[in-house]
Amino acid sequence: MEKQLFTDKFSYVFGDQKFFKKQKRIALKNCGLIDPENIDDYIYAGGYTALAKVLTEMTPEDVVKTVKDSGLRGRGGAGFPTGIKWEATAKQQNDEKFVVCNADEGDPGAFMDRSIIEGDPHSIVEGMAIGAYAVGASKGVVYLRAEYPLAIKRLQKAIEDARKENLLGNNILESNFSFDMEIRLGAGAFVCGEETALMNSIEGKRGMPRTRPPFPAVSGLFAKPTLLNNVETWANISSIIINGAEWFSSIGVDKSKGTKVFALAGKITNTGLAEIPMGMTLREIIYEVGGGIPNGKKFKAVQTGGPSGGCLTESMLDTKIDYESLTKAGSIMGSGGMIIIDETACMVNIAKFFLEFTQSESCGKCVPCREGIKRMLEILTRITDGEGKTGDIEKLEELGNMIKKASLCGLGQSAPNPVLSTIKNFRQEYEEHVEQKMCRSLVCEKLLTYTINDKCIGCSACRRACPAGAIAGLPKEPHTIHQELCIKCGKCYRSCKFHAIDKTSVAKEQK
Amino acid sequence: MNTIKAFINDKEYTIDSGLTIMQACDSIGIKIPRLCYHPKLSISSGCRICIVEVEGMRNFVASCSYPISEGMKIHTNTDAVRKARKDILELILDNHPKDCNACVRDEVCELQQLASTIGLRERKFEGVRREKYVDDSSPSIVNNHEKCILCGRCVKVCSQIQNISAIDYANRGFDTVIVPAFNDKIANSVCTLCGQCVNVCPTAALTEKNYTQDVFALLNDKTKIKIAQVAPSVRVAIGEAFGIPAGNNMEREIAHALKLLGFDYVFDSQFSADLTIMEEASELLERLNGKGKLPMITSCSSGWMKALEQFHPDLIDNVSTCKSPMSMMSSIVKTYFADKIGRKPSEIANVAIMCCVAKKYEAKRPELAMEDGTPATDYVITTRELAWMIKSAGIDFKNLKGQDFDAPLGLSTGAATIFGVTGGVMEAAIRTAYELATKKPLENIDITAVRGNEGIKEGSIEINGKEIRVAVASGLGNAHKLLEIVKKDPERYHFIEIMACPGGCIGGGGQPYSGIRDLPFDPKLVSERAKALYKSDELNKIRRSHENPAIIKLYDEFLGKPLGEKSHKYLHTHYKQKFPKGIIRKSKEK
Amino acid sequence: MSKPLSVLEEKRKEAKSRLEKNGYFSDTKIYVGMATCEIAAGSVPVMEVFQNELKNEKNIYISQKGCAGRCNLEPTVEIYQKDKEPVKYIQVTPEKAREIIKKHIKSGKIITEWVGK
Amino acid sequence: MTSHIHNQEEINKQIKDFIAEILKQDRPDSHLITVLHKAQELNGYLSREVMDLVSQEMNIPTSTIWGVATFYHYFKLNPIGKYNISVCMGTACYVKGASEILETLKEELGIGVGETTEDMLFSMHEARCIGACGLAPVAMINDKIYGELTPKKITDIINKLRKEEETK
Repeated sequence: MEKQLFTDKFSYVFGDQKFFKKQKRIALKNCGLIDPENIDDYIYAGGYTALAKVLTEMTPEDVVKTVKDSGLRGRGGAGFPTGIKWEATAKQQNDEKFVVCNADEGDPGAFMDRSIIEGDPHSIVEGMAIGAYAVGASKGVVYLRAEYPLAIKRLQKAIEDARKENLLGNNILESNFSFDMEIRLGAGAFVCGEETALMNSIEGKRGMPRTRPPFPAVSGLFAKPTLLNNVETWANISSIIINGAEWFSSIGVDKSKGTKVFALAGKITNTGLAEIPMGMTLREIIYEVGGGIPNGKKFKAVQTGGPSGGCLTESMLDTKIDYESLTKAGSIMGSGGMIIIDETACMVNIAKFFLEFTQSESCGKCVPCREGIKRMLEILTRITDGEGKTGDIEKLEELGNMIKKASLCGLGQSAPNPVLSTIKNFRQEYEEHVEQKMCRSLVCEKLLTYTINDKCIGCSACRRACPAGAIAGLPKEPHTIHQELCIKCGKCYRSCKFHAIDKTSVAKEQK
Repeated sequence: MNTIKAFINDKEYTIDSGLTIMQACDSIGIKIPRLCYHPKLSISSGCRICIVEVEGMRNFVASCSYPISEGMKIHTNTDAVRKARKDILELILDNHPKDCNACVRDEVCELQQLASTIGLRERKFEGVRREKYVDDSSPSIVNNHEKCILCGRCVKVCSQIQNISAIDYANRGFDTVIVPAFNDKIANSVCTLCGQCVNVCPTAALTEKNYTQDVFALLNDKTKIKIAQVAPSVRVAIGEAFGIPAGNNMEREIAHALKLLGFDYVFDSQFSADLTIMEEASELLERLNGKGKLPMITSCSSGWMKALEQFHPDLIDNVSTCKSPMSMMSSIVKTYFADKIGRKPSEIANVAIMCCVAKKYEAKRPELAMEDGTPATDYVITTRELAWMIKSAGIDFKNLKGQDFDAPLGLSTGAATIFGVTGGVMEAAIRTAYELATKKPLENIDITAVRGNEGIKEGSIEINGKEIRVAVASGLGNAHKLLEIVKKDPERYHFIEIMACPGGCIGGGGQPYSGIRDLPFDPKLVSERAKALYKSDELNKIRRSHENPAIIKLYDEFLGKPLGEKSHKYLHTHYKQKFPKGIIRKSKEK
Repeated sequence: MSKPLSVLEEKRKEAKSRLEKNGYFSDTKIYVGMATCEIAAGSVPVMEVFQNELKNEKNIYISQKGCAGRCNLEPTVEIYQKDKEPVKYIQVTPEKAREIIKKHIKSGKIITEWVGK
Repeated sequence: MTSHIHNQEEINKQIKDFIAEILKQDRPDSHLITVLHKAQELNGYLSREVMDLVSQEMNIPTSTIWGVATFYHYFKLNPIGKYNISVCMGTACYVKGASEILETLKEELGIGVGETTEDMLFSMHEARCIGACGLAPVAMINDKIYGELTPKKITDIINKLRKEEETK
């Protein structure tokens, strides 16, 4: 097969030069180009060649070596070298081993896994079959979110079709290798994206993480050696086998090879999925692939890595996208969520949003995460409610740093990141909230003052909406808000159809 | 055994390989603070109190689960670790009531002790707390959610040791609670009230239902004759609550203390244990002769009886109809003894001091009530509760002269003493059954096959040329395992003893918190208690129940003969299936 | 032994002939985005329009496809015609679909204002 | 009412049959979540009776089942309304005003998150990202996704559904 790749095909098919030209599509190579429910389409496009190739001309050791040499790292979040996992699992002596696909895509705002399974499900089946061959597993499990009914349906069909074509099952393609797989559904728990929690969930238990060691490669699913990779990682495998380790490692930078799919969301012109080669800068992806910030607003921050990640500022836009650089800048690669935040957003509020998420998703097993994140959230809530006290920011830092170092699993170990990184980069905004009771972005309702401007036509909608009876005015005459009665609920603002209510936030006198 | 070299706090040590960091540190005399860890239960590493620093690792490491390896450099006491432990403990305490002085576990609380060890001196965080919710639906166990720190020991002991799974974690994150299925009350659950969860709980989240105030009130009631009875295993454990080393038999001090508390008569449940043996051995012989189902299973453990009704209703006919020694005593006191002192049963109040919380439930079983419907046993208090009452009444327990139990229901044999330990009922029953059946003395009355700490034991004895096969299980998890075998092979055994608590009554759910500096329900401790009971048996001149002169007299004067009409009326009972039906998880094969 | 590869080659031939039978190699191919996001944006009725209005046409192949990643432009429809550059229509509605059939498919006139750049 | 009872028997039978198939496989306990999904699909939510049935059929203690059912958001322990509204609270939606949508719904329906209106018409839940970020903010009502919502748009949708019900 030709090494000249898929990307050109995308800009050819879709036009959209700006969006596609800088991308390099490996994991998404078929997404949007083939019929995902037709195995013939996949096979005709070159599918399953990689599987046939390893079964024909490669030993399991060759396959492990290729993956190792390629420099591929886990695309689910932590970025652990994939080949090392494969090697460790292959090394185990056991009559039963598993390969598992983590498709419990949980980061709010990331949906590349869904897109891959919906657009190219056979790439996962093929990748896992190759992995199983390499490590000596005969069973595979895809742990898939129940909230993705279409992905479930398509993957199920792909598995059944592959069985019919003897691409799964006994003696695949008339070789000695036998492998089959099944789908297990998640049930809505973010923590199940953590590999040990995920395995507990597959075992039918509460999705609470296990302590490590033992690592899954030694004792994983049903206490058997288990190779666990995420969807995007598995989707890279067939291309690596076809094109070779050298080809893959020629893409990207230093310790981060290949590409990464990002879900661009938030205040950005081109929302969507983009697969970019490692080493591209944040600026390139935001302003070129993503088309910049819409509505003439100013860029404020970019949040990467989902609820485990951090917020990076304007001055960091030339950071290269690779595991090490992002970590150094104070965020993480994570699973590839990229939320662009413009000047209308309050960073304290953003941090609170992420912390609310992790707090409600904490499994409750370990104390730092269960109790500590709750306390952090309480502190953040009082800060955004205008009740912050001097010393609160320091308490957030103390708790945050302890939780990072003492929690049992990755969820707790990374949950404080959005708070810590916003404190680091936007400390002044925090201080304004705490000391001056002010939210410059006009987001934190309790810190706002609502006033009625001269656009008011006296329709009384706001007066009726106000639960505190704080608005007075005769019909058809401009109304006024009695500040001492106002409880800052914002209902008047939402009820006004004439833009007659202004929100302001000014520094209060320091106490 | 292989060894490795590792550095702990900058000193090099040679350590057995295969240990966790915590075990390794224990072995060199450094006890890392810990909370959720329990050596008999699976490790969850949830509390994070036992964290240490390991060079080269980004995060702290939970020492309870992390294996030590060659060349590892471990620091157990750095500023960072100490500070993090303090923060973690504070987070636990922030979600816990601040009413230590008003708490039943004041001074015997592991959490309180830990706070002192860690040196928590300021409180920085605070915030909302778990909702107040007290489940006191059962007569035995109270679950106070507010005090729960979610360490999970109770869940594990209930599922891993007892295989009952009455409680589990529900909800998640900050809303996590430990509850019976469907948030039901304990009384409506499959809980057998064995109280092992109480034993392992580090706080007052799970406690026995406390009846000490009722008993104090009773003792001040001049209209009642107040009668106490004391279970065998109470006497070898209560000392621990007063700082006396485990393994001392304090029966004379207990009898003395109870008198000082105001009881009119202090009797011994060992007397009724002898009585139980008379009835049970006779019942066994009857069944061996074809009257009734085999194998016969003992019925003196109240937790086991509730487990029978909910988990093994198909075995109800196999269980001896004998009441427990406690209930036999209460029954005899309110009939035979009441007659003797010329009082009406209603004028008498029975207080049983037991090692057990399930006995509180047994006392309230309607089928054990007197003819007028009042309970035979008015109150049951645990060893712990009695210890507190003694302290509260200002009695100098350690320095008491001691006195005997009152006659006639205070006299007992060595066979009765060993009721408190797993295998003891079996051993006592064999001693009597053999001699009743063969009319010959049993040569060696120490039946060692049924002694020892193993969860399941078996043995056999020849009676009149017939091999009688027996088995003993302690801990309900082991009981389930044994009964699984019995259900597959009903002929395998003739007689089975089952005790709900691991180790038997000495490991009961009402025993003193076994020294908060050590571990609750420490296996070593249980064997110390057992040794003390066997020693008392050995020292007793009479070691066969049927040789107890007071028992012989009781039959002469009142009961007639074992299994006679009066025995049936006062000493036997019946059981029936109860719901919800329990599920026994199959023991993992392969 | 080159077995698995040759077995797969056979399968590929079979796949091709099945595709051929289903009209895969028609002169006009229409791909409608049918991922969750596309469906959320309204691609199901768009698909129905193409299927219903073109069901009697020969030499036209209609297929679903996954998401190419351009969320804010969905639903998208690509039209491939022999010897011509593919055309991508964005934010297609059933009404637009009917127009596309009328003007583009049947009369060869690309509706440039609906084409994504 | 008899039809209801009959229906429940039918549901129970289907659950039992489903479990019987599961029990033939390796490690049947591991299928608990699969079974609960099926039970919820058939019964609408996980009632106590249904969980009891699963417990007896699979030989798994009820406390374990309760622990699992309460751990996962997906399992509903109470009957839900005819229209089950999931407001996406993913980051993209949040940044684009999902909380305003949620507030509007709370006011409009008079219920909180996880609750159902008295007329059993609407239930409201927060959802994790449902993967329609391009249309943020979005909400899902039963299987249908509504995108680019505004407070007014969501109010209109609710009123439309109410009207449909009235005319039925």
